[in-house]
Amino acid sequence: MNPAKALGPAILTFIAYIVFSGSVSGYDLITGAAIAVITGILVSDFLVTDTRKSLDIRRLGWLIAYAFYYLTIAELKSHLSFAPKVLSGRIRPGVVEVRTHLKTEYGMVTLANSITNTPGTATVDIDPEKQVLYVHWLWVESEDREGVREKIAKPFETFIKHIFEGGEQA
Amino acid sequence: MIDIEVFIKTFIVLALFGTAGVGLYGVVAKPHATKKIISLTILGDTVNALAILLGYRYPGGIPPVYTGQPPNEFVGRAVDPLPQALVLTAIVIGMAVNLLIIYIALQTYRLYGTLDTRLIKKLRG
Amino acid sequence: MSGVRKVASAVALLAIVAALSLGAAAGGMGPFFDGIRSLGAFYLSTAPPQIAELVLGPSYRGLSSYSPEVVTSIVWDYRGLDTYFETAVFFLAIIGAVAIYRGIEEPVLRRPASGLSPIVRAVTKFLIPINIAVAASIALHGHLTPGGGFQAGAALAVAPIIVIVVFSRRYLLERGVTKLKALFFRSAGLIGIALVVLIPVIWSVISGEWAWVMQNQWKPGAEAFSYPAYLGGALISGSIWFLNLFEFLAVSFGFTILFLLISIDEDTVRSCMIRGGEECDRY
Amino acid sequence: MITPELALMLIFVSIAFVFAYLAVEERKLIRAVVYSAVQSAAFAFLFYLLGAPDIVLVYVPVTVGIYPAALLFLIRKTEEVENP
Repeated sequence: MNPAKALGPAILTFIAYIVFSGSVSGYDLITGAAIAVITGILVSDFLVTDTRKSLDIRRLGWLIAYAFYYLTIAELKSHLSFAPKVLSGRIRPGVVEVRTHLKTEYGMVTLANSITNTPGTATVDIDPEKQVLYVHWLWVESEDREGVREKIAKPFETFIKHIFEGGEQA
Repeated sequence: MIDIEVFIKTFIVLALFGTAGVGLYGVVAKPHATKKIISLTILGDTVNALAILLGYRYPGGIPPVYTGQPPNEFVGRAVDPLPQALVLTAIVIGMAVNLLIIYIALQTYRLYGTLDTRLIKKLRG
Repeated sequence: MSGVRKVASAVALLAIVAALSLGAAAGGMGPFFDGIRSLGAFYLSTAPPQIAELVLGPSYRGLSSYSPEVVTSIVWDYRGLDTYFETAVFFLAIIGAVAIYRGIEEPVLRRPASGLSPIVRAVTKFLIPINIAVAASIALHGHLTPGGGFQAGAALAVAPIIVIVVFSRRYLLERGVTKLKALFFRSAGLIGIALVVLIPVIWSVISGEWAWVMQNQWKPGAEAFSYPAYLGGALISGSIWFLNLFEFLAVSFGFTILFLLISIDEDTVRSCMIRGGEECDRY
Repeated sequence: MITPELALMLIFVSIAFVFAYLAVEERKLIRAVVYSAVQSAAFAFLFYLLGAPDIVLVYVPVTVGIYPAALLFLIRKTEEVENP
């Protein structure tokens, strides 16, 4: 049992416990810490794959930056470009194959969810071995591989690469 | 002239009795064991709802959890906690018993190859 | 019958109910909506320590369960023996289900793990610790806010179901959640409940003082024994805190056992039932 | 004088009644389970309106989570359609 490995899940559990309890008395902190330790040890084996990475504080910074970028710039841009198309009813739908450079499962899932959550695109399926996402696109702008990746995945990939995969090769 | 408030209250009570009746009808009249189990859960839920309704205070009932208001206001407004306490255990125990019934139905299917009670009756007269 | 016709007939039945209510609305409501009974009012005015000390004075401490959550007070203190034996019914129901599956156990390494898509899996991985945290919070705050051992146990019992559906049964077994361990924790919870209930009696036998089964705070005539109402300044409501915790264990692991068993592949069960194969005979 | 609580209770009780009837009459058992879960959800809202958050906390996981899961396991292992 590796105590450092359990730290990440334990912090997640502790935050969930305090938020759900809705109070921060000494009793909450003590019981929350106890529950967090137990849960962290129980779930660390299937939640954490790389201990060194799970304790890297820079990833948190990238995560916050990504959340800020995603919730403001990416969402706004996507809304602005798709609102007229939806309102006018002029769509050109299709399913495209997006090749990504991400390797980890968490990275690919985050990318898939990010793509789904912006208007106009929805991830239909993901193939972790081939590093391919199948995305339903409301307005297919380009057909070639690089163009598709440029339009759909590129803005998120840089951030996710830093969050989940160290970011060196990005 | 009929009071609309009394009408709605009566409707709520009678609709709950009606739901219990539907559940009872399913348990008695439907031949399939799975359907009987589904009906049984509906019947149990509805009887629990009626028990909770017995403790409700209208208007303005609040949950029986003391949160620091003046004692007179709390005792004067909180709903009756006793039916809730009884229903609370009834739900969990009922679920354990219903899961046992599900297991027995599964075993019945393994032994008889069907869950239709009419066919089971024919198989072992 | 088609779906539209079914909805139509349901609405027609509802209209009959409405017509009946229209007729009955001229009369009274019977016992419904008319407020609280005197026993309920007694529970409301004695269970919270703040009110009990104000209304009854400190000499009536035995009437209070020292918990602002009146429902949990009734479940574990005022009508504690009810709940104690209802837990026995719960125990017997699960034993019955386990007995049906006696001698049947799927060999762990039978087929590769299958499940839903990677997206669902990765999200589920994060939901499991949150589920545990929420359930534990419900259990450990059961004497303060709505909640308690039963609620928390039911909330946590959802976690193994989700894991079985999203990943597979084998995934759960490989992570160490086996029937034997679940049985152990459920038994630990039940023994804990029995101990908390019986400790006043054991103490009474040893010391020669009076005490009652399920005695939470001291009772008139049995003043010597009392579970602590406050621990380090935090209200823990005597035995209620312990009973909530142990019931949480018993209920959650009890249902974990049931779902571990019901998700066994049916072919395995049949082969075990017919041939009584050796690979099935693990217990 | 009708309060919003009373009106909401009326709505949820009606939903529960209709879906209970549908669940009992439906011949495809998986659909019956889903209808039963909808009826349970309506009851959960009713319990909340009746001032019983304790019951809601135990009722929602039990009847929307555990019952349907167990019944779906049962249906998948046995028969999916009720005999006529």
